[in-house]
Parts: sequence; C-alpha cells; structure tokens
Amino acid sequence: MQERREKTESQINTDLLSAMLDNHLWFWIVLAGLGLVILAGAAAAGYMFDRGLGVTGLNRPVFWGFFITNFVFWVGISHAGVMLSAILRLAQAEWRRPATRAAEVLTIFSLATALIFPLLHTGRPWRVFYWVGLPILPYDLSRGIFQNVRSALLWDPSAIFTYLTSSTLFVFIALVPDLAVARDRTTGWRRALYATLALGFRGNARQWRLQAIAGILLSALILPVFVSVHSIVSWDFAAAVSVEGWHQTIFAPYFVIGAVHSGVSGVVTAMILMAWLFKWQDYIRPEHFDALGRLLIVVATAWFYFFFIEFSFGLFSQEPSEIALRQTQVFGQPWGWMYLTFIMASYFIPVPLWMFRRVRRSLVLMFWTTILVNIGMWLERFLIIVPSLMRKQGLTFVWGDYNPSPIEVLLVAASFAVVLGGVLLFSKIFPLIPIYDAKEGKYIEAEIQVGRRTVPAVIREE
Amino acid sequence: MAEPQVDVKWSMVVDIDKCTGCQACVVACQSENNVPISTQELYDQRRQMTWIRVERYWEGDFPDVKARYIPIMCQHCDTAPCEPVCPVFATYHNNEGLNVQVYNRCVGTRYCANNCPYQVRFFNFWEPVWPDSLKNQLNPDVTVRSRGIMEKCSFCVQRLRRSERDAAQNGDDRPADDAFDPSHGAFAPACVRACPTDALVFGDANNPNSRVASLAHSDRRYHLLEHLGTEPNVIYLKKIDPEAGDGNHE
Amino acid sequence: METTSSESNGHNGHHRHMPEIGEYTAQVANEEIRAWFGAPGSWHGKALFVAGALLVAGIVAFVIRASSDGFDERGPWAYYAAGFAFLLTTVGSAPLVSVALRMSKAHWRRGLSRLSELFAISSIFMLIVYIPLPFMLPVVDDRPSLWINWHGHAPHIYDSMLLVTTVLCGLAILLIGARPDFAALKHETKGIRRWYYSIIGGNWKGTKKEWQRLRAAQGVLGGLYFMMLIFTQLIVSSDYALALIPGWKDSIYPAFYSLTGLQGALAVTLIAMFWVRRTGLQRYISLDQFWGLAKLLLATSLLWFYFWWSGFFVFWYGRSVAEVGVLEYMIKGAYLAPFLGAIAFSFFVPCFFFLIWNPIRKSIRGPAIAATIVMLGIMFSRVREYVAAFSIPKGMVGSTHIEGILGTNTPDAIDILLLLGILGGSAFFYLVALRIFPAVNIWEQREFTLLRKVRPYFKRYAVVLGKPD
Amino acid sequence: MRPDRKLLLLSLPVVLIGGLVATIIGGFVIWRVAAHYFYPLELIAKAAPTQPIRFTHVTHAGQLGIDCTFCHRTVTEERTAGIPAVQQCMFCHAVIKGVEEDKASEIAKLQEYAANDEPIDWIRVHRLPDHVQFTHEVHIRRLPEVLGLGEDFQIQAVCSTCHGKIWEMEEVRQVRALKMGDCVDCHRANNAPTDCVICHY
Repeated sequence: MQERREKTESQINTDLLSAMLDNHLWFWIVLAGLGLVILAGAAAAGYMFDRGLGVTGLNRPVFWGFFITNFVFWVGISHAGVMLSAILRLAQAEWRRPATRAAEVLTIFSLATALIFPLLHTGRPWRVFYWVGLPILPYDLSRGIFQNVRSALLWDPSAIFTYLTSSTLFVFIALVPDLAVARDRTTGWRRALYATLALGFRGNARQWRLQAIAGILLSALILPVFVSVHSIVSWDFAAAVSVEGWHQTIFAPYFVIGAVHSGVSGVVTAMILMAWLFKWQDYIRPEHFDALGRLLIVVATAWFYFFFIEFSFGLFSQEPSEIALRQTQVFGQPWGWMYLTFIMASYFIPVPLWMFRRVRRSLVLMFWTTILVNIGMWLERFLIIVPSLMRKQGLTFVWGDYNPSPIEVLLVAASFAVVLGGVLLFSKIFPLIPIYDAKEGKYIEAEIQVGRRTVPAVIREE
Repeated sequence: MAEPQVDVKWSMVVDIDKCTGCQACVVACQSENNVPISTQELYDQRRQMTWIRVERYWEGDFPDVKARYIPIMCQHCDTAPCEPVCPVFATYHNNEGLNVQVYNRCVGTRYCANNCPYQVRFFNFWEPVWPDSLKNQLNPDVTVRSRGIMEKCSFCVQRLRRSERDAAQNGDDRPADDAFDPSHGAFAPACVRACPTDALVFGDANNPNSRVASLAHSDRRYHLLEHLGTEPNVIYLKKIDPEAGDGNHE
Repeated sequence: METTSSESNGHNGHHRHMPEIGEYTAQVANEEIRAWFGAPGSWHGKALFVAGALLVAGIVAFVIRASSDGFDERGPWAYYAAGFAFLLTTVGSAPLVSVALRMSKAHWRRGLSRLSELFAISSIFMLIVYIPLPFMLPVVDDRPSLWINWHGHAPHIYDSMLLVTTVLCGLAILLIGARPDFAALKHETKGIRRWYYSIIGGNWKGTKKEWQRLRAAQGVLGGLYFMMLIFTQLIVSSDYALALIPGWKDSIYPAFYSLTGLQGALAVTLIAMFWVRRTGLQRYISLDQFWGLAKLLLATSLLWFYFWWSGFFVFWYGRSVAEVGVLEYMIKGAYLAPFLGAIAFSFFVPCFFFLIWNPIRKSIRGPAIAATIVMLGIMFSRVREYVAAFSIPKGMVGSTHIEGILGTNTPDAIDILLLLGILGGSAFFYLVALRIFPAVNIWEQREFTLLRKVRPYFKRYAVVLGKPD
Repeated sequence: MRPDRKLLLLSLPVVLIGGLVATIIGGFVIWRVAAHYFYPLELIAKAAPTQPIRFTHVTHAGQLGIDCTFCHRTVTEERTAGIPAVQQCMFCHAVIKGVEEDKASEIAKLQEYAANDEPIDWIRVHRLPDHVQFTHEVHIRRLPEVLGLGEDFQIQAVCSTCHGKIWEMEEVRQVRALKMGDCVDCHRANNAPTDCVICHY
C-alpha cells in the first residue's frame, strides 16, 4: 500500500501535463540526435534509390533480408498497443491504466515505420503505387488491370492500413478527455489545437458515457484486426511452398504470440523510459511492472511453446533439406551464435529472472530484460527469414549466404530513431499517460480489512 | 476476327543422358535474351544471371568420381508457386502454358523469386551494363531489362511470336510442328538450337505427333522437385547409367 | 474539470438498496456444502446406474472387438482411439480450468475449482482406456516422428509416461486442495470416510506455514500440470494422429489439439456445473461462474476457427502433392461429414447462435447448451483425426503422400457401444468422485467471504473485492 | 454546450470511414472519366521535331499518292516499318532536282548524303518504350478486316488508324497517345488478344 500516493486531481493534471508544457533541455538534445540518425538513414535511402538495390547485401537466393526482418519486427512491436489496451480494457485489468496510451502510441509509430520497409525494399519504389496505392484503382489510367488479390503482399498493406486507421481512432477516442484538460490549461496555438481536437468535451455524464462506449466498441472491433495483421504477415512467409523453413501451418499464431511478446516488452521498456525521463514514478509504479512481468511470463512461455513446435516440426518429416536448414540455423556460423543469443535473450535469461518478484519490481532489471527480449525477437525474425532462404529446397548448387551492407544497417538504425523520435514528439504535444484513466483508477481503489491485515482491493466495475 | 486461339502447350524435354555439361545453351541464351554479362564481380555478389544454368554435382569419392550435369531453366509450371504471390500480376500463366514475366509491371518485391523452388528467377540488382563493343549485339526483339525488376527464361517467346507470324503469313493456323525439330530448322529456343547433343527438345505437348510429346511419355521421365506438385512444363529424362547413385550427391 | 464533482456529496438522503450479490457467511457456506455432500439426492443413484450400464455395455463391446479382431490391426480400433482422444481433450484436461483461473487470480473460480479438479478422477478411467493403444502404434523406423529413433519404441514409452504423470499430477492437485476440507470434516464422520479423510487430510492444522505450503504446492503443481498436459497433448496427437497420415506435416495441429483440449475442459466443467447446480449449491455455482466460463468458451471457439484456418490456409495455398492429398482425404473425402460437424459444432453454432450474445452468455442455461454442442464438435474432430489416422493401411504409413482416396470407415454397432462405454465410464467415475469429495471447495468459500465486502459507494452500494498478492 | 455536438464523438468513426470510402469511390470515378476524356496527349506527343531534311509527306504521300509501303518496305513483313535507305530516295531524286528554290536546296542535301554514302539521321517521331514489342506486320495484316475495308483498299486507310493523316502533315507528328491504355482499348474493342506476352517480352 505504501506504493500508492494520494494525489489530488489538480496535482495529477500538473504532473501528467508537465512533459508537454515544461521545457527540458535533454528533450531537444535527444531529438536532435535522433534527427541526425534519421537524416543519415534518409541519405542511405536516397543513395539506394539512385544506385539500385545492389547497394544492399541481398543476393540470390537471399532476396529478403534486413528490411523485411525489420518490417516484421516493427509490426510485431505494434501489437502491444491493442494487446494492452483492448484486451486489458475488456478484461478490466486495473494495472493497465498508465500503460495504455504509451502502448497505443508505440503501435502507431512502429506500424507507420514498418510500412516504409516493404516499400523501400522494392526494386522500383517509384512504381509502388501499383502495389499499395489504392487497391480498388486499376493500374495507370484506362488499362483496367487490377492487383492480384491472391497475393499475401496485397493483404499486407490492406491489413496494416486498417490497423493503423483503427489504432489512430482508438488513441484519439482515449485522448479526448485529456485534450479537454489540456485545453483548459493552455493558451495560444496549443489551446486552439486542443480545443479543436477535444470536440467540445466538457465532461458531462452523457459525454463520458459515449466516450466509454466508443472505447469499448473500438476495443472489440480492433481485436480481429490485431490478430489478422500479424497472421497475414506470417502468411507472407507460410504461403511459400518453396521455402521449407517458412511453409509451416503454425506460423500465424506463432507470429502473433511472438509479436505480443516483443510488443509488451517494448511497452515495458517505453514505460520505464517515461518514468525516468518525465519523473512519473508516482504513476508508473512497481506494481504495474509486477503485473506486466507476470503477463510477460505467460506470453513468453506460450511463445516458447509455439517456437518449440515450429522448430521440432522442421525435423518431423526428416527431409534432408529441412535438416540442412536446421543445421545451418543452429550449428552453421555465424547463425549459430545468433541462434544462441536469440533463444537466451528472448526466453532463457528474462523469464527465469521475471519469476522473482524483486526483479519484476526493479525498473533497472525490467528495462534491461525487456531490451534483451527485443534483441532476441529481432534476431528471431532474422533467423526465420535469412537461413530459410539460404537453404531453400534441395538444389544445393544454388545455396548461398547473406551479408548485410552498411546501407541496410543504417536504415534499420534510422527506423529505431523514427519510432523513438515519434513517441518523443507525441509526448510534447499530447499527454502520454491517460489523465482521466489515472483519475478513474483512483475512484475504484479501495482497501479492506482482513483480520489484522489491510488488503488492497478494487470496487468491482459493472 | 480474333487471332486464332491456338491450343498449344509449349513444353521442353531435357534428356539428362545426353547432356555433357558443355554450357553451349547458357551462352546461346545469354546472347539471345540480352541477359547481362556475368562478370566476376557479379559472381562474387551472387547476383549473376543465367536464365539457363547447368548444375554440376559430384558423385562418388575420388578417384572414382563422376560429374553429373543437369540444365535448369524456368520450368514454366502449370501450377507455378511464383504466380499467385505477385501482388501486381507481373507474372502469370498464359493460355499457351507459358509462365510469363511482364517487366513493365514488375515493382520488384522479389516474392516470386522467394517462392520459386527451382531458383530460376533473377533480380536486376544493378542497371545492366554492356561494353560498347557489345551494344549493337543486343537483340532488338527482346526487352533490355532495367534495374529493380525480375526476369527469367521465357522459352524464347520472341522466337515463338516470330514463328507464329511466319505461319500466319503463309496462311497456316499454327506453326508447323516440323519447324520445332532443330534438324529441320525454322524455330526453337536459343538453348535448344545451340545444344550439340540434342539433349534439349522443344515443342507443342498438345500435338501428339510432336517429338516433345512422344519423348514426354518416356518411362525415364520425371519432373524436378516433383513432390511440390508444381506440374512443370519442362520434363527431364533420367540418366541411363547403371552406376548412377540414388541422388546423394555432394 | 467537472467530471465527478456533482456526485461527491456523499450518501445521504437518497434511497439506497442493497445489491443482490448473494452475500453469505462462512458458516452458511460450510453447512450448505456439507449438507449437499452428505445427501445429494436420489438423482445421483439413477445417474450412477445409467453411467454404470453404459460402462458395462462398453466393456462387453471391448471384449467382442478384442476377440473378433485382435490387436494386430489398427483399423477396427479407430473409434476406440477417437474415444480416448476425446477423453484426453475433455475430462483429461478439465483440471486445467481450475489451474488456469487460480493462476490468473480470478476470484470467481472459487465456486467451480473443485468441480473441475474432480475430473482428475475421471482421468484415471482415461488411463485405463489408453492401455491397449500403445500396442497399436507402429515403431518409428518407417514414419515421420518427433522422436530420435530409440529401438523404435520411443513414442510408446514416452506417451505412456507422460499420460501417467499428467493424470497423477491432476490427482495431486485435487488431493492437496482437498486437505483443509478433509481435515475439517474428518472429526464429523465415521467409518471408511473418516479413514480416508484422515489419510488425505493428515494432520492439517491450518497454521500459517501450512497455508503457505499449500499455496506454493498449488502454484508449482498447477504450472507443472499445465506444461505436462500441453506436452502430453502435443506428443499424443502427433504420434497417434499426425504421424500416421502420410504427408500430414501440420505443425499447428498439436497446438490446435491443445486448444480443443482447453475448449473441452471449459465445456465439460460447464456441463458438470449445470447438473450439480440443478440439485443445489446455487449460491456458489452462480451466474458469475457461468458468465466467466462462457466468455472463455467464446474465446476458445473463436480461436478454434483461427487455428483451423491457419492450418488449412497454408496447405491450401501450398498445393504440394502431399498437402493436396491430405486435404482431399480429410476435407473433401471420407471425412467431410465429421469435418463439417466439427466446424459447425465447435465454432459456428456455439459462437454465433449462443456465446456471442451477452444475454445468453450471462445465463445458466445458455452456456450449458453451448458447452454440450462444443462437446459434440470435439467428438467430430476426434473422429475425423483419429479414425482417419487409424484407417491408413499399415504399408502406407511413412510414405510421403496419400495416394488415392482411401475407403471410408463408418462406425458399426460395436464402435458406437465402445464410444458410449467410454462416455459412460468417465461419467461413472465422476459421479463416484462427487461422493468422495465435497463438490465445492469449502475453505475457498470461507476465504472468499473474507475478501468480499459490500460498501456504500457514492449514492449506491458496491462490491469491493480484496486482491491480496 | 450545444446538445448536437454530443453525438460527434460516436459519429466520428462513421464519418471517418464514410469519408474514406467516399474519397476512394469519388477518386475512382474522377480517374476513370479523366482517363477517357482528358488524356493529356500533349504531354506524350511532343511537337513535331525539325528533321535534318525537310522531307514532306504532303508531296510524296499526298500529291503524288505514293503508297506507304513503297518507302516503308518492311511494314508488311517485319516488326518495324522501316525507314527507306538513301539509295531508295535516289531512285527518283537522282533525276528530280526540284524546281522551287527551297525544295531544291533540301533535295541537294539528300544528294549530298547519297554522294557521301551517309545515312540520314532522321529524328524518330513514333517511339515506343523498349519493353513494348509492337509488330507492324500483324496490324497491317489484321486491320483491313477490323476496319471493314473489303478487298480493294488504300494502305493509307490502314496506317492512318494510328498515325493519322500523314499525307496532310508538313512535319510528321504523333496524333495518338500510343500508351498501353490506347492499345488495350483497341484490342479489347476488336477482340484482339490482350495477353501481356503478346507485346511484352
């Protein structure tokens, strides 16, 4: 109980709006640093457009490499938003409250970043409109030839755009009451902006009810989209009968649960950064990380189960080319040490640590373990994509390998900068912890007396 | 009114028994189809292009070692894995049994190449460069592919078109089947024409009198990676060699 | 902000009413549960008789089948194997409900945890049913398998070991959870009951340390049970179904099987809750429990389709020879009817006619009917997978793909009697278990009365739930 | 606050999704209409270039009525129509020196090319992208039937389908878009094959 500090409503307002309204020097320094990385990435992309994809390390047979790995990684991270907000909102989990906004914003920025990569990695990016432009328009003008609806690469942009639209709406609906608070406390352009976006929200009972209904409706509607996005991403791979390492029926749920694993870890990392940077320790408390840590144990173990099946079924039918692939993944270098790193980082180091209550409640340890998970999960995607392509089918004559070029590394680095910078900029304009949610949480907090002990309790939401 | 709907199914038979691995087909294809020069640099990058390649496997241990050759080009599968995955229909199956690659539509996702089990699809990582001396050697009937797109064996469709035109000018519905017999001469893909041992035979599998159709019923026939069910239009004929192993090559 | 300021003027002057939350004291719970346990009513005897008759019929059918066909061929035993697989995904998984809800600290689990754990007794029957099956499993020499070849008998040994361990683990959870109840009850009974109450209850005194140990044991055993069960399902399903059908390399199938296991566990618990509730104990097995399980049943039913589609889609898109063969055999061919039955009863009907509607979810009868339909769907699934697998001729097991469509295997009278016997047997064991253990956990109910309070909240009353960690 | 704004919150998703759908459908309609009626030919068909010799089709094809195929000889047999060799010009222009001053000077240029054994560096007007394998021969063979010209017809009637009335042009310029949509529309209208590999290989 000592963790909960009593705060008045106006104190909550001041605390949570401070990131937006106060000026911090570190903020601009970090932003400038990220901007430099993004500029470097943009220069790399420009060079790549000018010279062609030859400047990457891609070759035959490894036609997909870092870019697609990064695409899958960011789509994976984006799954945290809905996982935390929608599912936990529907399940009325109390500890979701400070995490939801950060998770949703991370979703939006990582999804937008993910979208860039398939476009970057096409051979002729200037023609990409034919592919993802607007799937109901024919090519060019009057040719009347449409895109191929049988291709998973057409479902991809459709699913991702749907997910992006619905998560943006989701964030917006949750932002409205906070925007109203911000409107009443600001002047100048900010006031104009918030007043417009707040849609005349005054906090009367009807408005609250509508806001809550919209939130619940969107939560329920967004869930199928959430599942579909990474399933479709997985089918980009699983549909390929020619790449044995990819052609697995388990890929869809395996990718989704893996996405949740890396996404929730990403949210934990982001929340710890928020707590440190904006001094929100009173709102983002160890008890939240405790709950998130327990959730992560379950998610990670479920993910590991799927991973285990995926791996063992590679050997199930004992086909020589599949065994060759698994040998390359596990014993061939440098893939072998990557594989070891991946499996240790994404499961065997963090999960046993999370078993301890003290670890779950330590911000430093949670920070590093969740970073570790995402290093592991990035490698996981890489190890699914690249070695599978290297050892594709039994024609050993054309087996090959892959070395990423500096251009690819630079663009991957830039993608991290884009997401971090995006979330930072968001924090400058909008409150990153839902203010109304924090207040609402206060109203259903309670304590009960059992014998001599005081037990934390909640008032049951109906 | 319309161009007569020719009910053909172009098909090729590759007789492994006759192949000596001389690579004449590779060179012929390279020059016929404006395939970029495979320089050492491209080899080092693993980006060289050869629409038809002769794979060489070693069998047995030294000194009792045997080289096995198998020429592999686009198999023009009837249920090609590359076709459904292209988001922009840059590759599709036409009614002559050809697996078609449309260069101008391709955006270069390389998904088709991932999904090709035979690895016969090539991506132009760089803008192709020819030495000045070779620029006038380019075949005007074949598109010179720019960077960023996929390409692959077309069964020399430019030669097919020409033979159809020739037949039509003579008032025939379809090219005479004789024309596809290299010994008679008018038409065949470049690799077939170049093969000195007659290991490659091309023709219309729907015409029961064609050589290809009769060879296709040989009891030596098999398809490459048959278990994938891609139903290729390229048929291989097994090697007649009592010492041939069961496929455990190095 | 004027969000709540108007509501904050306390709770005076307005008309108040106590919410209907079924408030009861520990004393009431203790007495009611014990009374039902002591005399559940005449229905129990009748039900026991019917189940026993079915069991006997099943045994007779087993003897006939064994004497006429022997154990050399798998084909005649296909429906028997399907019956076993059905048990593994329903009663064999049922304790999972209690374990999972305890892990997630759902306060409403307390009314149903014992009912779900009692299925551990039925699992003993499942083990008995399993006995002839290892003898029909081919060695791994000539077929795909997850096992490293170990004299060809790796799967036989590990399958059996895993099954026994899982059942023992489920029994341990049941017995450990029953200790405080038995310790309390042992002084009030005589004869054989007193004897086994003393053995199980032991010298439980209820000290702080003992309670801590109990919780720790429940946590560890729960986790162990979860993993053992999922792993057993993975191994059994891949050895007995997947590996026998040529070309069926379907990595989602074990996970799908485990999912139906969870679905079946929820369904069978719901059915048990429904019938027990009809004869009393309404206070503890209440709407909360039905509503909670119905939500989970909806989730698993929706996931059913997702998992099935993930498996089907990859095969359908892949179109390799082996994949086409499996699809034609198991979806287009002889097993079309069981397949349609499975998809209708495991997913379509329970989801869209029942569980998706909140008024139906929030009722007693709705979830129970949906659960019965789901049970039917699971039976169809098991028939489709296991009968298909056991119908593959001996020589074909291990080939790369199915050649031609194989003959159908429609059930004859003996097969139906075998299935009924398996159902009756598990019901018989459960009914017996209801007389050995109190149907509702008495100590958990007492704990619950401590953690649940009704308090005034602004202008109304609200339920406050304590959440100790 | 005004009560009608209260509904705004819930109507927002409807408005946004509806707006998106409306935009897409509206864009589609506008696009189709624009494609058919406002195709910017000027962007594709540039102004007629100034050729090295001011050759005029008006005199040759128009006033003299020389058949197109007389000069563009391969048009009935080959993919390309063919530009006549300088020697072919000299069939006539070895004799015809021109009367008017401006014409005579142009003819003199031609004779100089011939004397030097040099080809004339004509600037190409009708240029298709490299990935289009257009074949004149098939079109010359099929078009009379398509146009319903019967047995006796002037070849000019066939060529002008795509090239316009060349015989009235002092300087040749492109009169049709000759973009893929143009080709495909015509092929579709006349039941000609639309298989991609007819033109693209």
